[in-house]
Formats: sequence, C-alpha cells, structure tokens
Amino acid sequence: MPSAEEWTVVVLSLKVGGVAMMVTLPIAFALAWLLARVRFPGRLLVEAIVYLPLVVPPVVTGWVLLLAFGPAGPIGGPLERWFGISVLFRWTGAAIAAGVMALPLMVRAMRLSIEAVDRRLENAARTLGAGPGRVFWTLTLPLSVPGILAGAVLGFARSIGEFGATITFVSNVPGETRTLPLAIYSMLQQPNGDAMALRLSAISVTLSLAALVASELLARRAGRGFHVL
Amino acid sequence: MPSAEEWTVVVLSLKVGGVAMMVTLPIAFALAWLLARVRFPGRLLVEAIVYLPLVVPPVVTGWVLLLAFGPAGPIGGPLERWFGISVLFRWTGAAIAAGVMALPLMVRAMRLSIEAVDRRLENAARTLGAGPGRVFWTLTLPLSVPGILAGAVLGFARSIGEFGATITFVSNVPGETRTLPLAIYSMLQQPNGDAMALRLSAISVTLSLAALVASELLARRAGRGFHVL
Amino acid sequence: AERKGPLVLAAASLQESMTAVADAWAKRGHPCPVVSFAASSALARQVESGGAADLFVSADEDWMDDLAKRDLIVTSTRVTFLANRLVVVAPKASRVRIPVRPPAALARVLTAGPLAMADTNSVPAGKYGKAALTALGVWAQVEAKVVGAENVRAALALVERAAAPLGIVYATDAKASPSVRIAGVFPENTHPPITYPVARLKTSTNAEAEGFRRFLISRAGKAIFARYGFNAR
Amino acid sequence: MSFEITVAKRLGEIDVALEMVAGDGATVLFGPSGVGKTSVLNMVAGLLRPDRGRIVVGGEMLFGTGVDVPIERRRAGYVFQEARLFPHQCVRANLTYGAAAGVDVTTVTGFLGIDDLLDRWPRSLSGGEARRVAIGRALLSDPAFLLLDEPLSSLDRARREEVMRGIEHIRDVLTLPILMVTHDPEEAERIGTRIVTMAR
Amino acid sequence: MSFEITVAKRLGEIDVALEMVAGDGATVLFGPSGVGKTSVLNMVAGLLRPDRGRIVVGGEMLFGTGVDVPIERRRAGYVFQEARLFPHQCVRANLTYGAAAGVDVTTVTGFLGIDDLLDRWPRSLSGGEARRVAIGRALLSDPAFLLLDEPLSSLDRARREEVMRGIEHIRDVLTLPILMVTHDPEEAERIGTRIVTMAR
Ligand SMILES: Nc1ncnc2c1ncn2[C@@H]1O[C@H](COP(=O)(O)OP(=O)(O)OP(=O)(O)O)[C@@H](O)[C@H]1O
Ligand SMILES: Nc1ncnc2c1ncn2[C@@H]1O[C@H](COP(=O)(O)OP(=O)(O)OP(=O)(O)O)[C@@H](O)[C@H]1O
Ligand SMILES: [Mg+2]
Ligand SMILES: [Mg+2]
Repeated sequence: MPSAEEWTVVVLSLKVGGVAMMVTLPIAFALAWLLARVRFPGRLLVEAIVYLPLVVPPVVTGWVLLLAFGPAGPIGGPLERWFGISVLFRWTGAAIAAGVMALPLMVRAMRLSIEAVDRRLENAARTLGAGPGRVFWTLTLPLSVPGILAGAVLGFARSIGEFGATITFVSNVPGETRTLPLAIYSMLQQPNGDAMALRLSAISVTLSLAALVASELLARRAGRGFHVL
Repeated sequence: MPSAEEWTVVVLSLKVGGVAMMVTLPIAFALAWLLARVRFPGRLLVEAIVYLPLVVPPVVTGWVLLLAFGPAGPIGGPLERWFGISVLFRWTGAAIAAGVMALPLMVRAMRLSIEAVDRRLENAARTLGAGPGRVFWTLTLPLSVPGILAGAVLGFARSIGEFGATITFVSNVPGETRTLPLAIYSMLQQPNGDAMALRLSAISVTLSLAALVASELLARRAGRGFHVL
Repeated sequence: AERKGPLVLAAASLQESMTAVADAWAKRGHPCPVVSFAASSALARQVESGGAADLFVSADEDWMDDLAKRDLIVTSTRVTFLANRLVVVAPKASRVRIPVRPPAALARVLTAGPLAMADTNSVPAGKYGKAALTALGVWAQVEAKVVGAENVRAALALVERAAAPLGIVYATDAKASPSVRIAGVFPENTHPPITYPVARLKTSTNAEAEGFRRFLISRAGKAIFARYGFNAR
Repeated sequence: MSFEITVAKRLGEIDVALEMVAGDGATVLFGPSGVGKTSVLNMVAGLLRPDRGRIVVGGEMLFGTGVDVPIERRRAGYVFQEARLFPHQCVRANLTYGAAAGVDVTTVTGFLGIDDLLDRWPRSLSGGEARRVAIGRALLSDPAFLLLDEPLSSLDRARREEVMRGIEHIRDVLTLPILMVTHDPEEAERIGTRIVTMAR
Repeated sequence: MSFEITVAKRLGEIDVALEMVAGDGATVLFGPSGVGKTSVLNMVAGLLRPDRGRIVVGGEMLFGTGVDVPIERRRAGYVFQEARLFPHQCVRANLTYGAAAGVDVTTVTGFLGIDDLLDRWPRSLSGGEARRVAIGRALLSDPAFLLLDEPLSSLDRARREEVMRGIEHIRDVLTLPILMVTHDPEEAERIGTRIVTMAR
C-alpha cells in the first residue's frame, strides 16, 4: 500500500497528467489536422515549432516556459495582470510543462491517422449535403480514433513521466509540482532512496499500464469497422 | 559559424542520433508488427515494457541501463568478459540510451500504420502465391512507410534531444558522450551560459528540422498511392 | 484556517538534512515549510523569472551573487551558514588509499580507472574538484579519465555501482552512502571554500519565513545539519 | 432542361470532354471503359473541377463563369461506382446520413431488400448488399437530381428489376433529373429517356 | 472433377452452405445477392475457413480432414469483387506480382486493352480499367484454377466480348477449372459449362 505521502504524489500526478492530456488533446488534433490537410506557407515552421520540445533538452523547454510564463514574460505578464493568475510553483504550471512536452507525440500520431482517412468517404459525405464542419465531426474525427487514442496514451504516459521541463519551470514543490518523476528524482538524491525510487517507478508504470489497457480496449471497439477479408 | 568545440558536439550528436535511429528502426518495426498483428499471451506486457522509457523519468531509465550495462550487470558483465566491450562512458552507450528512449515513440507510430494496412490487399497477394514473408516485404512494409517515416523522425528528434538517461548512464564526457543536450545543460548551469545554450539549442533545432524536411519529402513520394476522389 | 509554511527553494544536495530541519521546526509548533529541491541553477532561474518564494538556499555563492546582482534578495539576510569538504570515495570493498603527495603518486592512483566527478565545467562539485586537482598539480594527467555526471549524487552512484573505482564527491554524500568509503580528503586550501548561503527573497510574504531562516542558522538548526556531515560556519 | 453540361478536363494524358443538353427524364451515359463517364459525374457532383465549361442541372447553374456551387449545396444523389459506405457507422446510420431528421428509412429499404441489414456494420455486407445500401443512402438524402454510376451491377435479376422500378418511379413520379452510367443496353433502353454516347 | 465442394459456414446470422461436384470446364455460381457466393470463393481460395466440409479442386484436396493448404500454395487465380490493386505499385508491378520472372505481360494486356496503362498508378485508373488489371494480374500468376467474382461487370460490351473470349480460351485450350460468379444470364449461358444455383 502506498503511504499518505506517496498517495499525494500519485493523485497529483494523475491530476497533472490528466489535465495536461485533456487540454492538449484538442489542440494537438487541431494542429494535426492543419498539418495533414492544409497547405499554407508557414506549414513547415509550425511543424518545427510543434516538434521543438522533443528536440531541445527538456531543461531548455522548461527554461523557455519559465521566461514565457514568468510575471515579466509575454504570457505570464498579461495572465497575472488581467486574471491574477500565476502558474509558477503551481500544479497548473506542471500541467503546462507536461502538455507542451506531450504535444509533439500527440500531433504526430494523430496526423498519421488523419492522413490515412479515405478522402473518398469525405467526398461521399459532402455529396450527401454535409458541409466541411459536419464532415469533420462525423467522418474525419471518428475515423482518426486510432490516432487519437495512440496520441492520448503517448501523451498521458509522457505527461506522467515528464521531469526536466517541470523541475526547471515550476520547481519541486511538495503537493503542488512534485509529481512522480520529481519524487523519484528526490529519492535518487538520497543514498538510501533506491528502494523508494523503485516503488514510485512501479506506481508510475502501473498508471501508464492502466492507460494503455484502456486505450487498447477502446481501440478494439474502434477497429471493428475495417475489412479483413 | 560553430566553433571547433561546438563542431565536435554536433558531429557526435549526429553520430549518436543517427546510429541510435538506424539500429532502433528495425527493432521498433518488428515490435510494432508483433503488437499489431500477433495475439500472444504476454502481449500487453511486451507493450508495457516498450512504453516504460516513456513513463519513468529518464534518470531512472539511465540508472537501470547503468545497472544492466555496468561491469557487474547482467548485460555489461558478459559483454565485457566475452567481447571486451564496455559501453560505459562511450558514445555507444549514449546511442543505447537514445535508442531506448526513442523506441516507444517509434513503435507507436509504426504500429498505427501497420494497423491501417488493408488486410484485403495482403489476402490478394497471398492468392497470387506470395507467402507470409513476401507479403510482409512487398506489402506490409511499404504500405507502412508513413508510420516508418513518422517513427524515424520522432526517433531521431528524440535521440538528438535525449538528456536525462544519457547523462545518468554514460555521464558527460567531452568527445564521447557530450551530445548537444548535455552541452546545453552544462551551459545552463553557469550564470552566464544562456547565450551559448541558446546557440546550441538553435543548432539542435536545425538538425531536427532537416530531418523533418527530409521525411516530409519522402512522405510525399509515398503518399501518391492513395485515392482522393 | 491552517497557517501555511514558507516556500523554501533548496539545493538538491540538502534533501535529507533540510527535510530533517524542517521537521524539527514543525515540531516546535510552526507550520511545516514547503521545500522544493532542485539544482541551484534551476531554482535561481525560477527566482529570476519572478517566481514568488520565501527563502533560497544555494549550494554555491555564484548563484546567490547572481540573485543579489539582480536585487532579488534581501541583502541583510544573506548568511553563509554551512560548509562542506571534498573527498575521494571508493567502493566499500576497495582498499585503495589516496596519497596527497607527491603529484606523481596521486596521479597514478587517480588514473587507474574512470574518475567519477560531477561535471567539471558546470556543476559546483565538479568545479571544486577540478580546482583541487589543479592545485595539486595533477589535473593535466587526470583530465582524460574524468567522467562528468549530472550531479554529485550521480557521480556517487557510479562509484556505488563500481562503474568507476574512484569518485570525487562531498563529504556529506560519502557519509550518507553505506556502500562507499572515504579514501582521501582534499586539503581545504586546494579549492575555494564550499559554502551554502541562505537569504530571504524580496518576494517573500510569509510571516514564518524569517523565523525559519533564523532557525536554519541557529545553533539547533546547524546541529541537525552537522549530523549529516556538514560543517557549521 | 434537366442537364446542360459542357465540360472539358485534362486527366493525366487523357482529355475528357462532353457536351450535352438533355430534357426531362433520365439520361444514360454510355461509352467504353475509361472514356470519362465517372469523371463527368464527378464534375457534376462538384468533386472534380472542370478545366472549363458550364454545368446546369434542373435550371440551376452549378458551375460556370464565376459560379462553383460547393459540393454539399449541389444536392446530388450520387451512387458511386464503389459503395463508399462509412465504415464506422452501422447501415441505419449510413442510410440516414444525408436525410432530414425523422425520415422513414423503410420507404427505400423495402424495394432495396435491406430491411434486415439495418443494424449491421458495412464490413459484413456482401458486394450487392453494400451497393443497395449506397443507393438507399443517396435516395434518402433528399436529392435534387441523381447521379448513378453503374448502380445495378452486382445485383441479381430479381433485385435489379425491383431497383429499376424504383428508379423509374423517381424518374416518372418524382420527376428528378437522372444521369446514369451503365454498360447494359437493356438497362439503358429501359431507364434512359435518351442515351448519350461518349467516345474518345 | 474440376470442383468438389461441400462446405458450411456460419457468418453472423447467416448460414452459407454449398454442395457441388462439377466436371471439367467452367462452373457458374448463380444466386441472389447475399446468398454466399463470394464466401464460397473465399473458402476455395483459403481466405475463409469453412466450419466443416471438403474442398477438392482439379483432383487436389485443398481443405478437408486434417488438410488445409495455405492460401499461397492453392494457386487460385482469384479476381475479387473489388479490384484490390496494390496502391503503391504501378500497373506493371501489379500485373507481375504473382508472375514468374520474365513473364511477358503483353499476352494478357492485349485482349484486356490495358497496354497503355502499364506505367500508371492504380489510383488514376477508371473502374473498368482497374478491374481489367485485376483480371490480368490473376491470369499472370500461373494459376491452377480461376475464381472469378463478377469479373465482367463495369466493362463495356466490346471489351466484355473480348474478355469473355479470353476466358473461353482458358477454359477450352488451357483447360483450367473455372468457378465464376455472375448475375448475367447471358454470360452464364455462354461461359458456364454448367450452372450451380445457390439459394437460402
Ligand atoms: N460478419 C458477418 N455478420 C453477419 N453477416 C455476415 C457477415 N459476413 C457476411 N455476412 C453475410 O453473409 C452473406 C454472404 O455474403 P457474400 O459476400 O458471400 O454474398 P454474395 O453471394 O457474394 O452476395 P453479392 O452477390 O451481393 O456479392 C451476406 O448476406 C452477408 O450479409
Ligand atoms: N491522374 C490521372 N492520370 C492519368 N489518367 C487519368 C488520371 N485520372 C483519370 N485518368 C484517366 O481518365 C479516364 C477517365 O476515367 P473515368 O473514371 O472517368 O472513366 P470511366 O468512363 O468512368 O470508365 P469506367 O467505365 O471504366 O469506369 C481513364 O482513362 C483514366 O485512366
Ligand atoms: Mg467509371
Ligand atoms: Mg459477392
């Protein structure tokens, strides 16, 4: 059984990972759709920016987030002035870090599925009177479910495992930003923390495994549409 | 222009990232195929293990690699005794770390594409006399190219950006394991290293961008097979 | 409502000792301080970006200087209250002894295998180690054997797992690990003093902040740190 | 005038061109495989943009100088050469995709013989069943005109007879303009008010 | 005996069953849409496993007690109801997929009228063109017997005539066993040495 302290960490991790995934999912899908379907001038640039968090070390991402969301930053400033919101040292900041790090993985998976959607079906829908919006909601989106699920799992797992950007951006505050990886890091800082670190790692793995199983079950439901013979 | 020192770092990063991607690509594809196509008892377990490096903090992955590949470890021991090979503090170790971290991303993207391959085409090929092996090489594999490309880009980008596992596993040895992220990290540790860190980050981003563009071009070639009307 | 404890940003190497001090403080009826452990560099940057915290405990003077230069700390509250020593560790089973002189003998021992250190360009412990080895006249010979870890604990781990036969870490780390022994101690005059300053941040609003800072530098506070191998200043 | 079509379109190395003016009733498009029949239907439906030309159906200009009505507002009841059912929707959902809310599917499922298939998934349908569902889907979408690309291939005689009667009903009673492709002279004879032959 | 088929298979709520023994020549499988014709072909090709039964073709047991020859060794020349061309290979590569090295594709492309399509991609083919490439692909794979699922639908009269002659040639000169599905009585009459009617 996890101790009360471990429990706090786990609940926090779930909150941060869950919120990060939920909020990032639609953003990621919109980006994936844009990249898959629309040929606009700055396309490659947008793609490069989406991929950035994957490429640069997480510490740099965390640092950039810190600059952007600090009270003097271009996002943090207005946020603070107009809404009185500050994300530094807060779980919301941890969720932002997790979401940003998960974004490239989600976008790539979703884009793959969107590109695999049979355009002929979308054309058929339009002859049946469906405008682009309806086509999107009734065909593109549901037919991309495999990619959305894959993106959600990857994103959730990445969020649950996010460390470098989080500690750089919002520190390691117990109960606010000390998610599982940060707790594990803290344990590893102590010479005798190995056992605890392993324990927490096991919890981490269990959570993601649960997400994995859930997505597999959902994917099985979604997969029934395809011809095999 | 990059300085000679930066140049060393860049070349090393490319070597580590390139080798990691090349070696991991076929392994990832084999795993993706297994997970997509074969229903075997330990399937979910294999999947969970593949996903592990995504979920646990990179530091833990690096630490596990250290235990496994260390002179007393279950892999490092025999490797050392029988072949006289040690990967600790070597670029080969950095490539192993990068490959392990990139694996889950590659597997997921490839699996998505393999699952999207029309089984009816494979059946048609078999009636034409192609055994499972030929069907794999002539249909499953080429029809999964979008996923392979996506996996390769994700994997390369992740390899180029890998930090936590690398520094924990093989340390930060100039010329051997100091890849771009490690060099950037070193810079960020110093109160006045920001400018240098940004410079190196920019190089990092440029490299991945090049990979991105290359994959887009290849994907465009691969995409010509699909019906749009 | 429950009073909230101050938010303390502390260098990761203080993890165990600082937790113990915070617990002791809480036992005296104060709300428990909330301590965030990370690299001094990360914490300092968070403060520089406007993160509102109460106390900053750095593992070196450079980052505290940096904050002072930017006018982010209450200068009068800056106190250097702990010190540490630099040692050479070896796995428990190893019987190696480190001769401090002559340089040739020292170099021979240190170059027997990879030498685990924190990164010598960036991480404080690594920089101190480099300075010490330079002062002892062996850096040129040893440099090629050095493997730089992300932090001191990671360097220690390399020795604990016998990936490296020797490592240079703080005395506090060596003391905390059951699987290594101290094979030698660097003379204090071979490297800049290893000190830990604390200061209250300008953004501090918590009424308990000053009280906890004083407790840290009090005799009782320092006594707890001493149990973990720190030298009080 | 039901159809007034003057189009030209270059596809790879092939030039597809058609000029026709057809009065009320059904027009059968006849011609060898690859001559461009499907391409013409695609242009009328709005899926393929003619290089130049004019398309007027039932008096409404769908394509011409400055005009290019979006696909979904052309109200074509298009039965494609392949079934193109939506794989993630059951047969009932496929049928009602383009229909007004509350439409009674049994008005078409009867003569199409697909009453028993309503809760099935497209992947489990036979070739002819899928084709009939596709016909039903187009008819239920309240079309202003019909585009039928070999709708009766893969139907057995008895079923073909019933579907043909359905089309005749649409032609004669509902008086919708119909443009139909077929290779069967008998079908062409029976359904076509007139026959337009395309040739290279 | 060209075909000796006794199979039963449950598909969802439908029972597909057939019992037939056919001598040399071509056997036409006739029956209403959805009765199970394609399913029978799939079972003979090895794509669908009968719940029970026996399949012997040209004297060789393909399925029966303890026997289940792998698909690729049954050597069926199967023309599917849909074209199923390989989208990433050009027409020539599709045609030679199952062929021995160095086979001359012009032996079939002539009567199929696809000589000009060899370097095209499947996505650019018309319905009838794709179908003809699929026929060519099956014929070039050196089959031991043919399974044809409505191979002539979507072909115009002239082309149909040529392809029918091709099939007759295979039946009479090459004497391959042929099992063909069609809804056209005229086709059935002309090609079928005998007609087997399936019913529910
Ligand atoms: N998974 C399934 N669940 C329920 N019914 C199924 C399933 N698969 C096939 N069927 C039914 O089995 C029957 C046989 O299908 P088959 O494709 O063999 O028909 P067919 O004779 O080829 O028809 P057609 O002439 O229309 O192509 C059909 O009625 C079909 O609906
Ligand atoms: N992208 C392309 N490149 C080259 N040729 C093309 C392309 N797209 C279509 N074509 C050709 O255009 C012609 C018209 O095709 P279309 O599908 O309209 O023919 P069709 O009359 O419907 O034939 P069928 O009766 O076989 O269905 C075909 O010969 C086809 O090969
Ligand atoms: Mg056509
Ligand atoms: Mg059929």
